Amino acid sequence: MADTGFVQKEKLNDFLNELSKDAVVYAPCLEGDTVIFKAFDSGTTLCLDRPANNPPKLVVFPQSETLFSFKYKKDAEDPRKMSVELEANTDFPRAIIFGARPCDAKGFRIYDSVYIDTNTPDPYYKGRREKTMIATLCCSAPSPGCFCVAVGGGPAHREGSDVLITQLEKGYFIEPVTEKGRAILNVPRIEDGEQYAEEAHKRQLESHDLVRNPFAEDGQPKISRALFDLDEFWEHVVSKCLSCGACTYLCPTCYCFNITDEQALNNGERIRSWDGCMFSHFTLEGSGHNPRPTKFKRFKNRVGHKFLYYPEKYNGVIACCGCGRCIRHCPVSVDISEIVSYLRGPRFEFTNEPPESMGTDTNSQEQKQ
Amino acid sequence: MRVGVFICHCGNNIAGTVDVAKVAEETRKLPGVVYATTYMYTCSEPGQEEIKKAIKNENLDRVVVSACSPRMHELTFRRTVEKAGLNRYFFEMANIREHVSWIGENKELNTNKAIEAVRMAVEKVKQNKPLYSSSFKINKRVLVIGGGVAGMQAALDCADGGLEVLLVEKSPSVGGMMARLDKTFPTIDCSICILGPKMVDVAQHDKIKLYAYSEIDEIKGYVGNYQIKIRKKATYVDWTKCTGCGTCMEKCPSKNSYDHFNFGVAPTRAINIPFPQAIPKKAKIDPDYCRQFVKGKCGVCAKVCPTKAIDYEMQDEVITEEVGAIIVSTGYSLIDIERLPEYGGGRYPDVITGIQYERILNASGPTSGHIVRPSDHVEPKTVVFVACAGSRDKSIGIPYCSNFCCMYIAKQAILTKDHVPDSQSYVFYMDIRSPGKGYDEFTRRAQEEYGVKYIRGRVSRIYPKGNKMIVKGADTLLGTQVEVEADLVVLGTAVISNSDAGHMAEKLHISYDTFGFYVESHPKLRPVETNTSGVFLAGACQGPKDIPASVCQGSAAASKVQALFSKDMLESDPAVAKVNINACVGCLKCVKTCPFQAIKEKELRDGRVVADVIETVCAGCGVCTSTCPCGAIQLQHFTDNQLLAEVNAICLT
Amino acid sequence: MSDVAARELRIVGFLCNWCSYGGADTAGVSRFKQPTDLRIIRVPCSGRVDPLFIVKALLNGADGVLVSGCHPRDCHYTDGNFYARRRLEMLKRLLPFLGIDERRFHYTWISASEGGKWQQTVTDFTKRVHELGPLHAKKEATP
Amino acid sequence: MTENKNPYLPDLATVIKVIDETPNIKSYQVILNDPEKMKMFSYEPGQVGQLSVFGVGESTFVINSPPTRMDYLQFSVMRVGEVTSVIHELHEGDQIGVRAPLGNWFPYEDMKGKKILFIGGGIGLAPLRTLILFMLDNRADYGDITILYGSRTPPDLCYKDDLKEWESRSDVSLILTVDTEYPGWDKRTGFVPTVLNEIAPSPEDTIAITCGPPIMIKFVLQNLAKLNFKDENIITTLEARMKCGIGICGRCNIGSKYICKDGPVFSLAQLKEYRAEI
Amino acid sequence: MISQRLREAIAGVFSEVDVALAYQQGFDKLHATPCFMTMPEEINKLIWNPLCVHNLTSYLPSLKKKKVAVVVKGCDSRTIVQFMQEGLINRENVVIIGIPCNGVISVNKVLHETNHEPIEDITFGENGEITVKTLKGEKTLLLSDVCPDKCKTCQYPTPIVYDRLVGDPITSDKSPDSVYADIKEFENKTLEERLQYWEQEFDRCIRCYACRNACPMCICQDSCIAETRDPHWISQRATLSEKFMFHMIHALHLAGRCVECGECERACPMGIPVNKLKRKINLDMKELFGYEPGIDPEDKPPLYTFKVDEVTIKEHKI
Repeated sequence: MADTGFVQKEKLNDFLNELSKDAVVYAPCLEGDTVIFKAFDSGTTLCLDRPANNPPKLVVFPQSETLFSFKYKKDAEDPRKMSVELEANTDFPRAIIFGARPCDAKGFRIYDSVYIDTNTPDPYYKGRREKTMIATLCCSAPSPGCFCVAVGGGPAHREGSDVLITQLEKGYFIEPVTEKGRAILNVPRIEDGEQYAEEAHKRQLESHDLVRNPFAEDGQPKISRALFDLDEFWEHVVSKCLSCGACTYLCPTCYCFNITDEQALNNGERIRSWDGCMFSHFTLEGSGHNPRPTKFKRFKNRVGHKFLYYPEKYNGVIACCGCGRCIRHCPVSVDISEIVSYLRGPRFEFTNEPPESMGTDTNSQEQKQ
Repeated sequence: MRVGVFICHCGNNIAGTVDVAKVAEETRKLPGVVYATTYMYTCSEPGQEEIKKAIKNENLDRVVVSACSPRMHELTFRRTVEKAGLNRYFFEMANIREHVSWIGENKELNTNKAIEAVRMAVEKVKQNKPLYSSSFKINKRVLVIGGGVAGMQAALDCADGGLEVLLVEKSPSVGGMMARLDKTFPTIDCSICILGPKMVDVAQHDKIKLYAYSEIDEIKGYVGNYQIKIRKKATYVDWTKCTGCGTCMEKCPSKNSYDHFNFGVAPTRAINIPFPQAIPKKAKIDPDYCRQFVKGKCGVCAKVCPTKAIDYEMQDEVITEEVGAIIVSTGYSLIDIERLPEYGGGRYPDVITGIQYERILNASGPTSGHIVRPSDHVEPKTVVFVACAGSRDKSIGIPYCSNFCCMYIAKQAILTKDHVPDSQSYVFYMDIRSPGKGYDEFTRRAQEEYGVKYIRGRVSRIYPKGNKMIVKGADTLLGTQVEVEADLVVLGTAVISNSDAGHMAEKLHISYDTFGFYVESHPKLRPVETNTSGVFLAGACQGPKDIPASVCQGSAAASKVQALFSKDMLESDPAVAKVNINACVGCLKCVKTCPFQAIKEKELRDGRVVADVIETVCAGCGVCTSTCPCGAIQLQHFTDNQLLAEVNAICLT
Repeated sequence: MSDVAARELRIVGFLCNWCSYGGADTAGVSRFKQPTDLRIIRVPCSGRVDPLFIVKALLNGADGVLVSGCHPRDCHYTDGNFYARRRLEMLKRLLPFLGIDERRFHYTWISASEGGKWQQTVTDFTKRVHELGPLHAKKEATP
Repeated sequence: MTENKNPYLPDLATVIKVIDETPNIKSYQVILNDPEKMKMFSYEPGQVGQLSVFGVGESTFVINSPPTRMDYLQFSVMRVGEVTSVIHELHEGDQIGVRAPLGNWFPYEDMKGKKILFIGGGIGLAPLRTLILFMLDNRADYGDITILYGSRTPPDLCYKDDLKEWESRSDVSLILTVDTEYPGWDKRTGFVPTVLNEIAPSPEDTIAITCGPPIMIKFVLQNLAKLNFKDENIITTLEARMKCGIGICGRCNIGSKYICKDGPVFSLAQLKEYRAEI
Repeated sequence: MISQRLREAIAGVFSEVDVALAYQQGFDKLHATPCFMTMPEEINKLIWNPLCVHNLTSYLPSLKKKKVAVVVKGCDSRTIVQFMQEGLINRENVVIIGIPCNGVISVNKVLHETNHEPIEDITFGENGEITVKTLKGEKTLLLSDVCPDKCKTCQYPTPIVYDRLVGDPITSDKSPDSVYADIKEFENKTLEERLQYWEQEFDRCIRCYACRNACPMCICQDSCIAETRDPHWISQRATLSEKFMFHMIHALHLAGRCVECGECERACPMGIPVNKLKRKINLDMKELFGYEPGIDPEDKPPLYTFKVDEVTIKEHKI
């Protein structure tokens, strides 16, 4: 069997239809002007030109899912007696994420440490993750805001992917990264990719240098703990934050969730749903006390979690994949990479000029009215 | 949670068309329900005992009774569960009688509907929270609005019971309609002779404070604590100086003023005392006719007044009073004769109304009791009375009976014969309504002893012919057309509500019916209460009624106030709005929409501004709850979660 | 029960305690026969009815919603139904924009004495909702 | 908890007894429905459990009965929010869910031979109770045991039967206080931190364990420092809004530590290291 | 140079305020971002051009206790008027620096025009022409083609309230009838089409609440009933009906209050036309009560008041 494969451009839809035969294929699809990951079928319009607005994390970690259902059973003879039955399903259908970006795929690795490599693995995540093959499309050019190379990734980074796909003139070069990924070579409509390997690998390298690295110098985020612990710093850099959940919900690595019960008469479910650390209610206690009452404290925790706490726990790995979605889609353009670059410290100058990536010559942008 | 459900057969009222056993069986399957049973009459004493027993034995913490309308028995059962140790708000009712068994014909569908109604009640009761009333002090003063016979009776009864009474009368004297009557049926005794002493009592009672020629501007507050703004209208006579001597009235050069008291039978002076027995007996100027006001010069009364009481510069004065209860006895009006074009619509001077005829009959009236017709002051020999002039006439929007016209027409016919022995009276009537004690005998006497000719039929037209009025009508008993040549026609005009009854109701927060009459709490069992606690009704403002009925209601309302005031403290209804200060964002939209100004802003210690409900002022409408975007202000017992539980019980199944 | 459910549609009624609930009681006392689809939720005042309750009901399974309060000027709480009138009219106009037939929602004023009007309203509204059919049938077909 | 178990799935359990502790605190004695599981159930003093009322949700409570008395698991619940309000409506025989044990525990091995000073306020006595009863059941292992406990008013004192017993024991010294004078109260008055200063215990060879409302903990820690207790010898338990109970859902962290998994028991030295805001 | 005059205007009031809200360049050439200036030297960061899309007044309620200078466009000024109507700000604590505006860009529309290529540079010409440079080359666009829909029908290019006006007032040359043309057009669709439309749009919602948090009139923020259990209006399930319900909550809470700044729609990362429902309600409010939000500070939002006789509301017959 060949080691790599190739799918002609015009055969891509057919190829995806083949893939759909024994798995649900999630692919970036166009809805209006929005690209979203959703189940691919004949009615959807594939869009591989740019990263999807949302990451494919929903495939393995749905926006909401049932942890278990419960049923109150009344004794037929004695209404005073009521028992509960619980039922949990951790058996999931096969799925394929087609057209994730390397940052998206890397996001799953951030999840894995928390959800799988622990003494209490999460059966839902794990169940879906094991049943999901991730076929990643290398980025040919960066999108506004992205900075994967600054957090250990890159436009052709393989971590987290089962298959790497490189878009070439005539079609898609497909190389398995994991054992699971090798299965893709057996799908009909795929041809041997060997003749395209060289061009593809060249392509993969090319785009790397186009990606910005906001962390200048050595290109690694560094955090001054003194500055990090300074409330005024956060008050200054996040005053414009609206405290919404766009950044966390679009983040391929944000994995926080909420658990709530819903019940209708005798039946109900315990539901897990996405939650975000930028929401006030996230940490709000029943008594009304809130340990993170302000958006400053919440933002500090979010940055801290990604760049301090997670690395502290998991061998220095940064819990940010640099996809740039939180920057691109932030309603007020809060830029986490900028904030982290400020955090180099040791002393934060409030009058700091913006980092180089930002326009300094604002006069040239004048609207001549 | 341990909910107990009691499903009432209501004899056959419910069980006849609802399979109550099936309802109980299905109810037992609901989570939280540990007990469900059926009972023949749950509201009966043993039925209530059954509930109490089950609360004890089954350790119930919430109760649902599925029976009749909560408007009927909610309070009954709340007391029952309270006696068994539960908070009275851990109770809900499912109405499966008025809303199910009585209106649905299919037993299967009815049963299903009843099951769902119970399910809704169970889901709601599970969301119920215990609520506790707080008690507050009562201001033991009572306001009586309207000084007619009902209002005076109420005021006197209250005052005799030791309560302080404010009696507000909008005209210059108390007495109302009864003071205008000549005699009363069926005893033919002199109206003012029996009313006069009462009027004097009102004036002299040291517990009664009379505000004559005054109106209610504003009513704020709630049962036990009302703030009233009373407008004392300008009389242009300083009543502290006026002795009621009448000199001003004699000398007043403006002799063509409209006489409100006499319903315009004859003119009066611009400064006048309405009638000899007026209480207070004080003069007042009618600025619409007074030359000093109309022309800017005159000043005769000021000159002649021996006590220098005249004050042309007098302004209305607004006084604030505080009371704990209000009796509304604002009386009635009569339909404007112009609305009856077939009877001449006011164009013919010799077609007059019953009340005008009362004044003509009255010895202290404008004609000193001599019956003369308005056009030529000649004594009429043929008098035609037309009953139901406007009453029971859907075409002009008065479908109801005016209650007392039949009786006063009989009385007036009798009196006519007394005054003018050679006269003949005719009465056109639709039905003779005389159900009171001695009433029917009275109408028979009119016919049998006084020879009054009763013609059953409607009058179709009245028109003049020479100096006579032709009254054309049908005699439905004989089946013929009748024409009577009359010297004088008296219309028993329909009783209607006061033109400002609606405004008054809005000030009082009480409801009124299509015709402007105030609505009692229950037509049979709570005839003088309104749905606003602390406000009671007496007299014809609630619907047309005669003197004995009005007096009865006056006394009844007074006794209700006495009962209310028998305690020093009142319990507030805890089903009022409550603010969750953690959720309140201080937008204060609730403050803007509250119909009762029961919400104000409050600053917390941390500087946050939140809404704050004045519990005793809140009436529990819930407008604030549906206004509040963040669900921070919740009407207790009808919270979002309670209503959502009901919605879900219907929809999510 | 299921065949019963099949014959009936889900109609939710929000009735103010003082007028319309009383009107429904009056209809009951007068034995004015009505269709059985309606389920009544008692609220103190039509002003308590947040339009969101109606939306919630329609989105979650109701085929029709009826709101009834005291006649304007006749509100037990003086102004409650005046607020209700504006809010409910707003919703009435919004529903078709969402693709929900506005005929599935009706609001009216019925006094405690108008048992006959209540009977007529329930009968007519139920009939209309039946003519429109179930709101949610389409979705059930495609789970 | 075994490797393959679904960590979100509670064990079904039955409330066997409800005890009214104070006007707003009730204790629940609970047994797992599966007798085998109940028999095998093991935990350490200080560990917590998540109680479920299915349809409403979960909330975290310390198991306040000691592992040395395994007839039932006891949890004490103060009514503050949605879940606790519903728990307060539970009756004997009602079905609930239990996920336990979760979190870490008091380092009782390290405390052997030492003098122990318990400082509790209100429902904060719950975690301390577990350890107190555990130590009393292993009395010989520990030195002097002093318990300083306070609440707002006398009716607000939890575990009144235990307090009576401890008071009567010669090997425990119990100091009770309420915030202000109260009819019939003849013991101390004053806030717990103030009383702590008054009794001024020696830090020598002593471990101080404190739990109570945040404001009390804050001042107790300050006062203990003034009394020269070392940070390592001051132990407290923390609370936060918790959901998953296994260190994933992200809300109860102090820096990289999760109260639900790495806590709730921390020494003051640890908290300082994690830069917790106390 | 409007930017320069704006800087001067802000410098002129800087000493009177605790913070000044204006715009600075964002993370790339296509984005401006709000800036909170507390120190005079920061004023140099300030920019003014068609990238300045944000409605800065959204921040005012949260800064109620502070003295704030804020840069507002005509559309943004309606928010301030609405705040005044509802008593949500202390007017005396706000210094309004008004700027007459010929329109801003829609980032999404520019990106659409450039096939979502990263923008290397963007310059704005005098007559509304925009030159965009991407890796693929240069392209000239017209502001009128890439502005948000609200600019196309803008009736208030000059702020309604302000303390200082930077630049000369502009009068609108857009027909008032055009404002709700899209709403009326949508109403030509069949009921089924409309329902389908909303179902497809709302299905994308991820309930990140960006629309809510960006909305200046969404005053509840942390207390939003989309997340509470008491009251428990909606669950956290990501089902269509729950998403639908959330958007209904949003729309109904803004009924007669929405100033149509479009921030909700701009903020939505999933491209949902969130503003449409509110604009439909506004149209009805205008027809029913002659009310337009954010125009007259003395006005009252129509759902917080009433008339005893509502001549425009007819009784409905079944």
